[in-house]
Amino acid sequence: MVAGEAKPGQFVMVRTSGTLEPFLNRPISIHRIDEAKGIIELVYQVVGKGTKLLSRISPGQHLQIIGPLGNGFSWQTGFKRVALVGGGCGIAPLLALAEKLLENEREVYVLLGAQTKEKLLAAEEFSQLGCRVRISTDDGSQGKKGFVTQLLEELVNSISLDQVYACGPLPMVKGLIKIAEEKGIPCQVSLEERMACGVGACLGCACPVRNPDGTVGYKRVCHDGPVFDAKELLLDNK
Amino acid sequence: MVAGEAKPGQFVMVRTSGTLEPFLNRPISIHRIDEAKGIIELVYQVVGKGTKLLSRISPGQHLQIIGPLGNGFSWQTGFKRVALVGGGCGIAPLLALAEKLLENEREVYVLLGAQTKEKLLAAEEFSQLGCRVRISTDDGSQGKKGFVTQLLEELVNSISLDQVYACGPLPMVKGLIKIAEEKGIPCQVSLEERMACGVGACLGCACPVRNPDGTVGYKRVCHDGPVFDAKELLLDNK
Amino acid sequence: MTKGTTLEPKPGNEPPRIAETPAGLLNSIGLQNPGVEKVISGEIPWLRQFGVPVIVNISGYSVAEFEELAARLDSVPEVAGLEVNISCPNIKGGGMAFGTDPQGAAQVVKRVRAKTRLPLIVKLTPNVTDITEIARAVESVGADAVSLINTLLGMAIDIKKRRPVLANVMGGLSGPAVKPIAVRMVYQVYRAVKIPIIGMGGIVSAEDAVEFMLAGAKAIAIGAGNFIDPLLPLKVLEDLEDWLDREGVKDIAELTGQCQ
Amino acid sequence: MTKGTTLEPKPGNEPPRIAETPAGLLNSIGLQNPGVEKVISGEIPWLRQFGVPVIVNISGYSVAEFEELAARLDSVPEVAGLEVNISCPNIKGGGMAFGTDPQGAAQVVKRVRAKTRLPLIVKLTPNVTDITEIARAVESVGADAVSLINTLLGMAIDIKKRRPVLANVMGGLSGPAVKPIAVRMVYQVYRAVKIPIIGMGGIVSAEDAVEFMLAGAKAIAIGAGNFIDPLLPLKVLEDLEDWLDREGVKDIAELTGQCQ
Ligand SMILES: Cc1cc2nc3c(=O)[nH]c(=O)nc-3n(C[C@H](O)[C@H](O)[C@H](O)COP(=O)(O)OP(=O)(O)OC[C@H]3O[C@@H](n4cnc5c(N)ncnc54)[C@H](O)[C@@H]3O)c2cc1C
Ligand SMILES: Cc1cc2nc3c(=O)[nH]c(=O)nc-3n(C[C@H](O)[C@H](O)[C@H](O)COP(=O)(O)OP(=O)(O)OC[C@H]3O[C@@H](n4cnc5c(N)ncnc54)[C@H](O)[C@@H]3O)c2cc1C
Ligand SMILES: Cc1cc2nc3c(=O)[nH]c(=O)nc-3n(C[C@H](O)[C@H](O)[C@H](O)COP(=O)(O)O)c2cc1C
Ligand SMILES: Cc1cc2nc3c(=O)[nH]c(=O)nc-3n(C[C@H](O)[C@H](O)[C@H](O)COP(=O)(O)O)c2cc1C
Ligand code: FES
Ligand code: FES
Repeated sequence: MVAGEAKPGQFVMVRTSGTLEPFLNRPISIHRIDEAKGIIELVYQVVGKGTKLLSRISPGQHLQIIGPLGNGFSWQTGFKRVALVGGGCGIAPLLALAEKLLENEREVYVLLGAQTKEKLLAAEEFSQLGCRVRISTDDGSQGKKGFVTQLLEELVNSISLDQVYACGPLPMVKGLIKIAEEKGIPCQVSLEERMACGVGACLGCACPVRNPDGTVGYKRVCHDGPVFDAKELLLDNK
Repeated sequence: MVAGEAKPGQFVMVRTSGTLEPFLNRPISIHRIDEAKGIIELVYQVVGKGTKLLSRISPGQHLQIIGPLGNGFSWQTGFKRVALVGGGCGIAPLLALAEKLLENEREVYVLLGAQTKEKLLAAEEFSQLGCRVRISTDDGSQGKKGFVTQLLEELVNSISLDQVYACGPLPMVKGLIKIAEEKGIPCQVSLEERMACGVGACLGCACPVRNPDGTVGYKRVCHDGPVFDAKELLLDNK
Repeated sequence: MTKGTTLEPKPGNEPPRIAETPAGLLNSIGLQNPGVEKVISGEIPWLRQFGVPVIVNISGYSVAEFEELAARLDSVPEVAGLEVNISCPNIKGGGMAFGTDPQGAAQVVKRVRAKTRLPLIVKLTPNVTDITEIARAVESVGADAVSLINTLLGMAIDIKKRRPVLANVMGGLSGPAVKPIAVRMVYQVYRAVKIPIIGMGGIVSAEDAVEFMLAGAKAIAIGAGNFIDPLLPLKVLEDLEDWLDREGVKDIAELTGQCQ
Repeated sequence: MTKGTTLEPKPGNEPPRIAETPAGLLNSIGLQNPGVEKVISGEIPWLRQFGVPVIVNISGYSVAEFEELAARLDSVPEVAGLEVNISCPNIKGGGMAFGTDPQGAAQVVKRVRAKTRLPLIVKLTPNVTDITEIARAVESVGADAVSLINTLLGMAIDIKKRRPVLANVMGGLSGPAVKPIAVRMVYQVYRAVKIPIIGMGGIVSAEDAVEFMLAGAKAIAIGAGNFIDPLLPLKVLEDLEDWLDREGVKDIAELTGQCQ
């Protein structure tokens, strides 16, 4: 059901326990979509109690999820060359995107960053799809030592891109937006914010944006996002 | 560890989840003690969310328990003939007691009551130990149709007993106390009360008693009980 | 029931606006809304399609604002009632300040009452020493019902950053964690006033709903429970019907206040 | 710290006295205690063996009772301080009634102050509109410290029996559920008074303890957390030391009030 409707960049809200604690569902991106089999894959990192509980469920156990939610990434038929840039678990939603983009013979560059080799997600899968994968790790244990922003800097200096897609920790995303902006490359970013409902009802996941009329306001990461055009975002205070 | 120290009639406080909900530990009687192997067995009925969570743990999974707690049943070397009367999950602690009592060639009558045959606990085990087992079920699906109080009534009218041990729902326990009192048979009962700490600290599990000096007061079911001499209890308002 | 509506458009508070807490959450949305004019021209016509009575939840920073809101909404045919929110902990100066003082509460309700013939539900805050005092005060000046409880003022601290989790420092606590407080207040208010009570605070199941009704509520509402599952209200309704059948209760109204 | 001590022996409330709630519990123990004379002759000498300072938590039904309790305990050499409990929700007439009114609270503390040279900790109730008012009132009449929060008044209903779960109808809510309220109150009181704060309410981990200290507590206490594990306080202490090491905090006192 979810798989049939899901688009890359969307997410699901996952209930991590059968009790009232933890109380809120956890937003997790759709990592891979297999429409034929009706399967979606999720990838997550254990950071707190919700993800810890998730990691303890046994194979075959049912999970309550709500989704697919959010808007997802978008692309135009004219796009030839795009870069997908992901850091940490921000890599998760990019695989489904890469699969979609490759359906139309595009050149897909994938720049992945992680703290260490062990924490690097899905590099193999991107290569197998036919993406041009470049890697950086904070400690140099795989690929280039340093941040993934440097990989994008190098890429935009060597070739021209139609679009950058970015997902990851906020400082990284801000860095990527700056690089893309300087070269005038359109950039879509997927944001994270604490969520309660995940469906646009509670106004909990506010993100400051510049409205088309120039005024400033808030959009909902869960419903108006999580993917935003970098141009509308006001991330300076964050 | 627990097995080495445990006495029949004692209980443990079991943590049913790894989260803050349900918040309190659950009191469960020690059903069987295998000192040699260092094992205690627990038997429980699923009634609410704590026991439901318990029923979902997988074999081999560790549980946090505190115990053994409480005072346990007591007996005198002179006792020849005793009756153990249990209803519902009140049967649970009686098996460990039967095993102990039989170490000294006593005649142990075991009267078991349950709503239906399916809900009847441990009847086989008592028989195998060599107890004289009599059964009643509310619906007559096994043994005599009716309440276990009737079985005790019949027993005390046919033979003399040195001691009655009772455990089960309050109305049943009150009935049993009355029967034993009429015949002048000493009676020990194991009580249930809502508990928070289980170790005597919070004064949450109060039970009204008559003090030796004639005054009325409260004792702690978890620490001064759960086993009480029927004579000291004031169950009338309950 | 609409979200909190104010006279002017309100951007709401800065994010983060949500902090999870044991069996509950803190929120500091800060009444983000497009202002009463847009609610009248945009949201209310849209709500009409569902064919349910529209109750508008109104918040003001001054008594005059409450009056003005009531006056404007009084003439909107789709509006079936007003919920006067004198209990929002997330806005400075206004909101909760009115709801924590019997005189202040009565003043707001009295002046709103004079501006509208619409039924008035007054939403009470639990952040008070004696909620029955406030309930009696608003009853005496013409409230048609009270709803309780709004959120409890709370706070969470990010110990790594040594900063409040919420950008707004404090927020409103709701969810199952507060249920015992809400049930107690409904029980107390039921004994203090004659007008009906709408009960809320931590309801996530039909059993919870029954608990509020036995305490004294005539109707119930679900806030945070929607975050477990957006379809929870429907599930609770279904389970409630099953429960009534099982217990042989013919009319749900029999339950109200039946806790002895 | 002893349990609540009163002038006369108190049998406590009827059972059931405990009701579990989401991430917390309600209790209505009702100050069961043998009375101050037995505490002096029996419990205090027994506590001496542990070599820790004994603080006696005192509760009275009238100001005179509080005075009398203070006077008697003043001359007991083992007693290192008194905690004046003006916030127990579980006894009628006395207890919380004093703690919900700044004048009442100040009166009790002033009169107790006159009867003893012992350090006075005043335990505050969260069941008030503005806890800073009460804190300031007791500081101004000589309290040496405040401890907060006591339990929140709550209630649970057994829907099968249509009766309150607790025989005493209402009880005091504590445990993790109330932590956001407790942290908020510590934060507010820290900004209102100069005397030290002992923080409590839902602490079950070292992280929780740090949260209270950052909010403004100089010391913390654990109530309901003991019910998860009677050794929890020791575990929290150990984890706290590890945490301080990891974060490079040399002196735990640095944390107090450091939430910006
Ligand atoms: C749209 C979206 C997609 C995401 N996709 C993925 C993914 O595919 N894989 C993955 O590993 N992680 C993903 N995350 C992050 C993931 O939601 C958090 O790691 C997770 O919620 C942490 O929960 P916890 O209970 O383990 O941590 P805790 O710190 O105990 O959580 C406490 C509260 O904070 C919230 N929270 C904590 N961290 C985050 C965060 N980074 N973003 C939003 N809320 C947070 C939790 O949801 C919860 O409400 C995504 C986040 C968003 C918003
Ligand atoms: C000393 C003692 C020994 C026990 N031994 C056994 C046993 O061996 N096997 C068994 O199946 N049951 C036993 N019980 C009963 C068992 O503790 C309850 O069935 C269990 O606590 C229910 O928890 P729950 O979460 O499933 O139910 P819920 O109704 O969700 O529990 C809510 C709260 O009420 C308390 N509670 C509910 N029922 C009881 C009860 N009957 N007695 C005390 N507290 C209760 C729970 O502990 C919890 O705090 C014993 C009780 C006591 C006091
Ligand atoms: C995210 C969120 C937003 C809320 N906004 C409003 C509001 O605008 N007006 C209002 O009267 N109450 C508001 N409330 C309070 C709820 O209506 C309700 O009174 C409270 O949350 C307790 O119920 P619950 O535990 O079911 O959430 C809000 C609650 C939450 C969680
Ligand atoms: C079972 C129980 C008994 C309590 N008895 C007292 C008491 O006698 N005197 C007192 O000042 N506080 C008493 N309290 C309140 C606690 O000291 C504490 O203020 C409150 O429970 C909040 O902390 P917690 O969430 O860690 O339990 C009691 C709390 C519980 C749960
Ligand atoms: S999480 Fe509720 S609006 Fe986004
Ligand atoms: S449960 Fe705490 S004293 Fe018995």
